[in-house]
Amino acid sequence: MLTLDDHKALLVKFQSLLALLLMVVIFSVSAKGFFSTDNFWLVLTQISVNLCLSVGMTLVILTGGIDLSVGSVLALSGAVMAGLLKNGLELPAFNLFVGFTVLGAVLTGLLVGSFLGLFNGLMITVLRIPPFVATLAMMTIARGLTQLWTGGAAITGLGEIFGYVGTDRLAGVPVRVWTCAAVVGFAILALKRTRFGRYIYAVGGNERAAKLSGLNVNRIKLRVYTIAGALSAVGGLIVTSKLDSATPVAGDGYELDSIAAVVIGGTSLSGGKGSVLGTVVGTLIIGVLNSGLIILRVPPFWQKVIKGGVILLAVAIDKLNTKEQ
Amino acid sequence: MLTLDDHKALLVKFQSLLALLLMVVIFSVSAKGFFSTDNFWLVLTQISVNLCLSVGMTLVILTGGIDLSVGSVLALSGAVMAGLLKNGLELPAFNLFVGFTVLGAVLTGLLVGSFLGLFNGLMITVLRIPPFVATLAMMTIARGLTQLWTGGAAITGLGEIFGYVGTDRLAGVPVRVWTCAAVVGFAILALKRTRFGRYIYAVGGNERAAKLSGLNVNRIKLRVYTIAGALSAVGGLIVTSKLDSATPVAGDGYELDSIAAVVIGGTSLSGGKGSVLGTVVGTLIIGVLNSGLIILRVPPFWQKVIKGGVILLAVAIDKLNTKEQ
Amino acid sequence: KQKKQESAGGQEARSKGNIAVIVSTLNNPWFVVLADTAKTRAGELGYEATIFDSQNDTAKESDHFENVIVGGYAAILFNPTDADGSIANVKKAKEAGIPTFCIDREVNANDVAAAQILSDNYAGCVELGQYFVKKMSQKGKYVELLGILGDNNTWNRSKGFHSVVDNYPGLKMVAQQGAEFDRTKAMDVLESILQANPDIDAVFCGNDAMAMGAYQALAAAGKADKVMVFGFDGAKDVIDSIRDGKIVATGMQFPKRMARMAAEQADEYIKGKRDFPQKIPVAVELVTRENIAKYTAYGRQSNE
Amino acid sequence: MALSKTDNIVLQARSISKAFGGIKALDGVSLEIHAGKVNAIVGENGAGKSTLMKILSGVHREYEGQIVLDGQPVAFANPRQAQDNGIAIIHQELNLIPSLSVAENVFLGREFVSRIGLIDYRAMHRETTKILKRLDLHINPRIAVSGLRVGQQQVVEIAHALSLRARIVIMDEPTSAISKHEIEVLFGLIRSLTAQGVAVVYITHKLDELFQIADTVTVLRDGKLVGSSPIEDVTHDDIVRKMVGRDMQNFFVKAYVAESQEVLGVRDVCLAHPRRRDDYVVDHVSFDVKAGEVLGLFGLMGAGRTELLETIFGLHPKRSSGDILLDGRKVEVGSPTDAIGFGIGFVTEDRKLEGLILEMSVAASISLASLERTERFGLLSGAIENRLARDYVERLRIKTPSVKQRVENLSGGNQQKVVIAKWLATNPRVLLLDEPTRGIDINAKNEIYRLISELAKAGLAILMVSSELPEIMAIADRIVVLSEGKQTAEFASSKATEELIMKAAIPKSFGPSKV
Ligand SMILES: Nc1ncnc2c1ncn2[C@@H]1O[C@H](COP(=O)(O)OP(=O)(O)OP(=O)(O)O)[C@@H](O)[C@H]1O
Ligand SMILES: Nc1ncnc2c1ncn2[C@@H]1O[C@H](COP(=O)(O)OP(=O)(O)OP(=O)(O)O)[C@@H](O)[C@H]1O
Ligand SMILES: [Mg+2]
Ligand SMILES: [Mg+2]
Repeated sequence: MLTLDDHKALLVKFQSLLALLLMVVIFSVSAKGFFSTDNFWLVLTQISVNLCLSVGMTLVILTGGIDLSVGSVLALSGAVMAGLLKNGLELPAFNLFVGFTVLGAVLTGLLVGSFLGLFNGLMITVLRIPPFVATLAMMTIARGLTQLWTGGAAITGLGEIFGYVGTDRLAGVPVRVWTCAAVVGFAILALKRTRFGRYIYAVGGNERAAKLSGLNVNRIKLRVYTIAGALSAVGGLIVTSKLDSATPVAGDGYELDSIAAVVIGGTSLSGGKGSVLGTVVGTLIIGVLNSGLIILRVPPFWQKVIKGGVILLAVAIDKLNTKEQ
Repeated sequence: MLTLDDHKALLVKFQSLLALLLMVVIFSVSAKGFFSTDNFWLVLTQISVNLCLSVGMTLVILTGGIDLSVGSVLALSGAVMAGLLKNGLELPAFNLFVGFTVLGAVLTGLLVGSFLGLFNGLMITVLRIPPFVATLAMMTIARGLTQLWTGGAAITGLGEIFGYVGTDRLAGVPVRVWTCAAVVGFAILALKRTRFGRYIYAVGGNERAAKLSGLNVNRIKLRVYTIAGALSAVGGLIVTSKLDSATPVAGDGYELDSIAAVVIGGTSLSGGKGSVLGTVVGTLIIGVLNSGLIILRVPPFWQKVIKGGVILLAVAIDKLNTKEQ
Repeated sequence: KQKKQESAGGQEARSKGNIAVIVSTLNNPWFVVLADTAKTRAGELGYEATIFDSQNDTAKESDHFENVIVGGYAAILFNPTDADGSIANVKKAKEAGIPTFCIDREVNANDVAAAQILSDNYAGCVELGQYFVKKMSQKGKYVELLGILGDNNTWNRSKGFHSVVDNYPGLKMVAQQGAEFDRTKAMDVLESILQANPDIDAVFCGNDAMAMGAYQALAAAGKADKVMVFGFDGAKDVIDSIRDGKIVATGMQFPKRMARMAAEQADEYIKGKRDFPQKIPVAVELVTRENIAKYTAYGRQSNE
Repeated sequence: MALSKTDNIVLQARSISKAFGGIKALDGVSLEIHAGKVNAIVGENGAGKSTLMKILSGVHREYEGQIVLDGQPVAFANPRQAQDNGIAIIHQELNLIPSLSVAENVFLGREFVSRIGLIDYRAMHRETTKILKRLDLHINPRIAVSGLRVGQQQVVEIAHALSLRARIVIMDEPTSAISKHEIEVLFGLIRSLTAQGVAVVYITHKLDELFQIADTVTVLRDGKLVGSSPIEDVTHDDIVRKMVGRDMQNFFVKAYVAESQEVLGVRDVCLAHPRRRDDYVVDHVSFDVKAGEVLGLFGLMGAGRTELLETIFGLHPKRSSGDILLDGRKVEVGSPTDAIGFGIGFVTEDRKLEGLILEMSVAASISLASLERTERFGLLSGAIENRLARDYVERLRIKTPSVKQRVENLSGGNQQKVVIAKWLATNPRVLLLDEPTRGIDINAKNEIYRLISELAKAGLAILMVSSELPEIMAIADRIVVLSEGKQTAEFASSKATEELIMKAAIPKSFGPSKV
């Protein structure tokens, strides 16, 4: 039997889904070329990066935190992968040179991302720095490090194999989409069916009660931020691989897109309430909107205005229909 | 007699102040030319815009909300002022042309800013759209409108009188600084000594209790967002006036700077706790940091890394010394 | 590049003064090259140069000018964020007696800058446009990717291009979208455009980063060999791509040449020279598969 | 039952002291907890009961003194360690995660997991249902606690503690939020626990409960231990004397107030259920409250009393129907603002969620609803505000170091007094009280009763919800009984008996707590 909240939750999901379907229908009739298998896959591949970041962001926000560093972490870990793969690692100190295989480079990149996330977590739990500040600082630091590592230039020409994740298909489905699907699947399972997942809701719902029930709140937060960092690195892998190059500006401003996706998906910024499925819908709404407006050939100047308006509408539909606290 | 909490409050303020003083001292000894009257005024004038935005942001955050649109609203109201002043307003529909005096243009710009703020407020209170989404949408919309209004090109040559606010001095003090001083002064008075101010804390502290105590929560929020919009417009006035031109990209990314200033100043993003004085300190910390690093000739890429690190330190000092929940 | 900076720093001992390099953005490799070259050249001439990043924000740029004026710099090597918006800043410097040398981008005012060493974006794109028409043999569908919509160079380039291309009714622009001079955005945008217009023949991009993104999108759609991509800047990737026959043409601007000239003129100014020509146009050269041999990243083979 | 036997002492507190920023909450308190016994602890609001329990259960880490468990000195770094040592606590404030389900809350931190590490919900729901059945709470373990009412949530808290199968169960005012029926059930449970040798520490302000279940009574006053003795050796008055530190006249009895004209009139007031179609939470309720009269509103948990008060106060304009009359004239109460404008005040049931802004000082909290009173030349005057606050701090004997203290740091009871002060400061003509003495010590209770009757004498019309029969029968001039939202009876309190009232209160469709 469903409760008030299940109903609401369902309703919310359903509502943003409604907004999404509405958009799809409108674009399908108005924008020729929008409703096609090609474009279907295209939208999916184009949201894949934002989706990876947003899943991590969802976990973070569910604990009542926020992560502004996802974009820069994406850039740095992408650059690390590209750099190691292209130039290897020189350690003049020991006049040593380390070459990297694709796998080695990718894994190192993922490690870097996770480490940066862990660092966020430590700042937030040990030094008790508000998540907003801690991750904002990381955002600047990681961006600076990226520019230093790349010397401000793009690292290009990373080769076929590395391009696999970003460009290839597996069983007819783009590898990027497989990757996101896996990420989303794991996240949903973890949130719904593991202790860790429930503790995330507990920490976000009532941190004090969580502590009093003996949960190790700090450890939970550490894990969540580390995961967010790792997923940003996955995003970095996808971007770098699909562009066959790592640019120092990669991921600039992605933090807002991803937070937007999460919130449009019905997750509350105060923590404790929300779902990864909602986030998927949120990401789709943004992706469909971007694609549709371009295919409709909306003049560049108008795109922003319309995009903003549509997002307001999409969320308003939710709220109006789930009215009553 | 002071209580535990006054002490704490004091301590917090004192702490970020401490961080600030520490930085000033370090830069004064390390960066020749930092500790000079010239540079003193320079820092003050350079933070003036961020300070205007941040005061509005403080009010918004105290109610438990957030305003991501400050940067774009700054741009649009600035562009409106410049446009009306330079080209007046043509209404082909009524084949009518309206010319504008400096004052007229400025007031209209301020009105536009306030109106956009009010619009934010309505989205948030009436349609119950989460502040983050509502203001994010406004951020995009206002930016688009700015580009439409300016046609993507800067509007320049606005003349002496208009330049007054941004460039001139009054009694030896830059007019920009006077403006901020006034804004800060009013804000502090309002927060500490008026019902409206007290209600802002109440709404942020416990919205339901505030409602049950007969406060008109919606009206309070509406006012706060309108004020934030108006203050963004003031920021727009300062920028446009000092550059003698309104550029369509003005204020891009300012929302993060201003939120950072507020949070570094010790105001909690969950609302109900914080102060404008703290925000002033927060803004100063950022301003001094920027100035110091430049005078120290730190290369741009390193600046980001160091800036992030210092902000972490500054806030960490706070937290460590005010430890004990 | 760290090394370069050290070498510049190494000259401090006999430093003849400070020179500021204020650059519109370091988000784009092209400008990084510009700034680094200016800094290095100034260093070689015995000055201590510092780079300021305006991050495409005229207000930040104005802060930099104020700092530079207070900091007692001898000259400013300046890459403006906005031709109009930056005027006030240059004026301020002039009033403070500090000469400003504009690089690559101009400010729309006479006699405020000591000299303007300009890469003529408009003319460059006119030439590119003519080559475009030739390559398209005067007919076909094409897409234009604009840069940052608030950036006047975005429009200089677009206008220059259209001043030629629009005279040929056979050439139809089926889509015009902004991609913020960004590689990733360009790829995503073009991918979407291709959905509605699978049959385009060419893409004109406002800079090389976008050209690379556009090429990536076409490659992903398996159209790389059917659609011609045109860029602008002369960035490393694009020069290589032209050599590999991936991209058709770009307009070579000479960041290094311009940066060096600016540094040298600043040196002369400090040594007392005053009569600089207001505007020193540095022609943008069309780089194509035919003449690619002559070029390398950001310049000519010869003078590299 | 001889208590001298030391072998059944499981837990000892040795001269425990604890201060909060200068305020000594505990001052050298020693205490012995006996296995298989109900060890009751009583004391006025702010005496230090909860603080002591928080120390015993590992919530507070910093304190002086020593805790001895089974003869071994222990120091718990966190609540989890206390749990692992078999100490469970039901905190005074609810500590539930609103968005999680009942089962998840009951087993928070100790979920059942299958071999592959996934949560085994089937087992958890089964167990939860079992435990809740023992507590006679028949709700679906899958629903989120945010959908429950205070009373039901309190029961879930108890279930949580029981599920720990602890050797020592601390209950900090477990009965403050539940009504007679649940209390009976709880007591039965406590007896079975002690029978199994579990040590129960029981904190309450309802002294008559002591004589039903307590084996020993320990009295705290101002953070000091006053005395500890077997229940047989003490009388109600002894305990009160020890708590208050002076003699106190017996349970307050309100003077009969002469009737006059109606101030508040309620006509056919209905409130539709948030979700269920044509089901009413409040179902055609009508009554009058005269000036100088106290109308008692009784009902079991979930009877709809809170909703009724909320409706009168204008909180559900959309879902409600019927008329509200003031002085016989119909008024439109569309919002709390309106209600306050009409001179209605509402002391809510849940002080933390609805009554207080915890970060605010005592002064700010008291003046919140009547801030205009503290204005001078359009600006707030700290002087006036503090004077106003101090006045009420004295009248209600609120225990706080200063009016600048954060309400967050006041003891539960004192927080409640602050809420009442907030409304008195608005000089209301009609006062709605929802469980006004919940969690308040006997001394303060009497003050509040006296206050209520003073206000009544002064001509206020008072509508008071209470789950405590003796209280309602003592204060009210008339009593209205609600059951499942319907008005089932109305008595003059002189005519009312506990039997009659309970009979009217028990729902016809049985199942005292349903959702
Ligand atoms: N976190 C805290 N910070 C500051 N003071 C506190 C804190 N917690 C409790 N106190 C103070 O310690 C004293 C004891 O509080 P405690 O909650 O133990 O009283 P209590 O006996 O439980 O009262 P009640 O019966 O009302 O619950 C009170 O004066 C209270 O103000
Ligand atoms: N949060 C809620 N969600 C759904 N229904 C609710 C909720 N709270 C109360 N109800 C409904 O309203 C009815 C009355 O609840 P209410 O809390 O007013 O009872 P009460 O008489 O005040 O008991 P209590 O003493 O616990 O406050 C309940 O039977 C329940 O059906
Ligand atoms: Mg207590
Ligand atoms: Mg109730």
